[in-house]
Amino acid sequence: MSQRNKVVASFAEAVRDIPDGATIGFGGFAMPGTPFNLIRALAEQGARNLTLVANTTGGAQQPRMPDIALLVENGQVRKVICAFTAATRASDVLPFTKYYEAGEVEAELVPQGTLAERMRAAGAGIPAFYTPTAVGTELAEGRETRVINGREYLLEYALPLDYAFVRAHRADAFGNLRYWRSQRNFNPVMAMAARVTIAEVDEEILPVGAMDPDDVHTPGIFVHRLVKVPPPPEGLWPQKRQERNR
Amino acid sequence: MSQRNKVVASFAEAVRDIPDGATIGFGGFAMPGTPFNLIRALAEQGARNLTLVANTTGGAQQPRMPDIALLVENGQVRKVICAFTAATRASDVLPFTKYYEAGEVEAELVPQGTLAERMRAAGAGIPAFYTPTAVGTELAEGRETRVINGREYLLEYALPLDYAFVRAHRADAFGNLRYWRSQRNFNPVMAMAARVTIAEVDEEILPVGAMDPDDVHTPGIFVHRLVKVPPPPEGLWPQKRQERNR
Amino acid sequence: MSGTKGWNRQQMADRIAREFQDGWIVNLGVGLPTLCSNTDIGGREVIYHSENGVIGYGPIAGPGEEDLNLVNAGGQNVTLKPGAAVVHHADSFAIIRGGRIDATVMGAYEVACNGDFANWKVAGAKGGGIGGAMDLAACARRVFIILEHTTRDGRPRLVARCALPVTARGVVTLAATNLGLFEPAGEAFRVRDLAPGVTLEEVRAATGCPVLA
Amino acid sequence: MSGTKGWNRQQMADRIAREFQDGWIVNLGVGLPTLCSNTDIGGREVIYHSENGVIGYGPIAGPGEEDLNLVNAGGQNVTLKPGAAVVHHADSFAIIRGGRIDATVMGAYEVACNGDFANWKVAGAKGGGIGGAMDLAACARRVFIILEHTTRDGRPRLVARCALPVTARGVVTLAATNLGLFEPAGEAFRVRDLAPGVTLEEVRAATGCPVLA
Repeated sequence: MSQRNKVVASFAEAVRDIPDGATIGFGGFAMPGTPFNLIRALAEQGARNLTLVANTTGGAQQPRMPDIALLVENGQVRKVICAFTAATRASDVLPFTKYYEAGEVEAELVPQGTLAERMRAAGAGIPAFYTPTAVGTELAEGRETRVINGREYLLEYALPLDYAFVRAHRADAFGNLRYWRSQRNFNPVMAMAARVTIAEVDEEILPVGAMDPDDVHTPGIFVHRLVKVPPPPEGLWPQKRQERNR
Repeated sequence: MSQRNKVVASFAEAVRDIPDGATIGFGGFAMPGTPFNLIRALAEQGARNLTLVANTTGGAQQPRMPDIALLVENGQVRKVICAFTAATRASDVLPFTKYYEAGEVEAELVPQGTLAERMRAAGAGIPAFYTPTAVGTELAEGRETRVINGREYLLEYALPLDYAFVRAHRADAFGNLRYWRSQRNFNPVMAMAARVTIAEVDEEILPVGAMDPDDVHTPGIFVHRLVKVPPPPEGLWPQKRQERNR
Repeated sequence: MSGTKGWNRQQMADRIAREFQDGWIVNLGVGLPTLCSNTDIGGREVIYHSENGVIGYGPIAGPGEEDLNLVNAGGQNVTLKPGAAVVHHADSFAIIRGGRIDATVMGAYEVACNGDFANWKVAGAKGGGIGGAMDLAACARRVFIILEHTTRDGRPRLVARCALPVTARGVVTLAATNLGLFEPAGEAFRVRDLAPGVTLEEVRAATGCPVLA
Repeated sequence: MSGTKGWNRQQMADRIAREFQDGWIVNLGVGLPTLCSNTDIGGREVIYHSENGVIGYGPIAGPGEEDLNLVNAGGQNVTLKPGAAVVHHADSFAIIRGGRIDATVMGAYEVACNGDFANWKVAGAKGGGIGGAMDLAACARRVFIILEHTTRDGRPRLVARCALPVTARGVVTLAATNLGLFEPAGEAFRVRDLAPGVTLEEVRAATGCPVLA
């Protein structure tokens, strides 16, 4: 393991091989844990016809950051799979909405816990599972349910990813990762679900052996490429949120 | 959270309320992570008609330690749910075997990964899931299977626990736990699956706030009672394994 | 309604927060529910859980105190209480789906007296904003809703049956509005509390289904 | 068979270990398979995974070097390599079931030329010892078996169909015995290697189904 160094010199190199049509998961919940630098590199790389999996369709944060809304605006996206496909306030209009309403991008709306569990299932070799979430709602219409111990559950299928883009706080060169506070969110689950996981990392990447085995959040066997995020302004970092006027 | 102190003075007090007929999960894989002290206290407490969930039926380790075989020999057990209900070498005879062959104790044999996943599912509110494990084997006979994307899977149900007995390395008084190396094994999963989790802890229990939130392996919301393991000989600790002559 | 009677936003949240019992694990939704964390509930300790895996968060971080990698479900920078722990998203929803959340507090567009409620999709919208609401609604032990009693144009939000797509069916424990605290009771709401100066007749006039005293 | 020809236990393990490619994640079962970690495979690095959640373990701990809270799947105290990580049991089997194990090596009572094998239950036993074998057999990318070619009383362990309850069906990649290395090929085994001094005729005489050169 000590010889296997997964560090890549640039974000461009880390995303170079992503083909048109790939399914990519993006960690992040609000600013923390969002792989802004990899997203920007993917926008520059230009792969098209992508399916993107993330909590939201992006574009709601102030200041505006490179999130998946950038890829949508860039014409690279065929479909998004998200827990939010519209703003929570009817008065807000997201960048995504225009493309969605015009039929230029498809969307699959998935409850947040189901979204996380579908990726966890993909990573865990579980092809399908039952959940109480969304039973009796529009999302369950026409879909398979099952009564178990007197309660009705909805059948949900695993959601595997071709690539996961994650952001971590600390890494060793083998790809063992640690996250800081709520930076963790979807990142470990997406790393499990993906064939190839690419991590952007806050801190200098440590030599193999520098991380205690009990302190690892995402084992290196799930991680394939690592890029250190440069200091600003070259690298993108979470910003202090600006409250919008309403 | 700071006021909520879950430390209990003795193993006897920690297990006092366990009723006849309870379903109890026991962490541990070989010596590491096995709650020997809680098991000994349960043997002294005397609850009967118990269903026990553990990796093995116990009794195979040298030196012999209080594991679930002790509870079986003590006549407290109705059923075990384990990944091993016989020795892996035909020449070995486990303490459990005599009771099982005499029909005094029932056994449900479950593949180890399915066992872990059934408890994880219980903890995660997933009532049932599909797995490729055991398809085409005697364990799948007469049971429900389903073909998903061309592969056959077996339906497995969640396995909830009334109590989990776990062993951890470090704890704070709120019940946040850390494990040392392979002590972790089934313990976090059983803590998730149980209504009441009781932890025996290697180190002095820390004040609330002394553990970094990113370093917690089992969050305190899953843990209800904590007992510090005294030094030997009063407290039971993993022993150096003695190889048996064969 | 007059602007001087009934509860204001903080008072609605206060009324719900007073239901919290010592040791409860509570998930507060974005918006009005967040105000529950301001309520003085005496010596009772509540553990706040957020969908992104934060267990035991504290007040919103003050200026200069923000950790930009630590937010609540609304994306606000929060603080942590002693004893806090962080888990990943699948484990966070394992906590929710596994029944460990004693109470969830959410906003809504509509609550029906059969316990249904709607809060993820407005009429005519193509998309929706579900977030963790469906998981929380289906799985938390108690679902508390905070909402204005009527829409801006005066139509009732407490109704016989939801007109909008529901978030979950039959799950609402209590709904707090500017007029009081109400419990779904099948074919009617039952009044648990009236806000100061509000009469039962006023509530009935502003509600889309029968209201029991 | 003569005691002087064919492979001994370590040589059987060596032959399997030489199949390991650089960067593979490998799970070694209890007993004979453990010997694979003794094999010199040159500059190739293999990551050993154990069912109890240890990723990247190293050699068995020497006297005085043991960590009593660190064991492999056989309960032996092992060491860790740099870059090791520990996960819990559900995550450990997520790694297995999720298809991340490049090869699993197990012992067996019987291997059939259709790729079935049996290693968890002996004839007439009431219980069985499955452990992680069924998960590994169903989900690892390659299943390597190490076993003596015949039972102590000379009956073949490489057979047309398993008589014992199987662990998984159609999954065996290669089986190493004291006589050589064999690949299940449907209605026959195909010889990949003969051990020194062993003839094809000897193999055929000791095998319960056709053997292809």
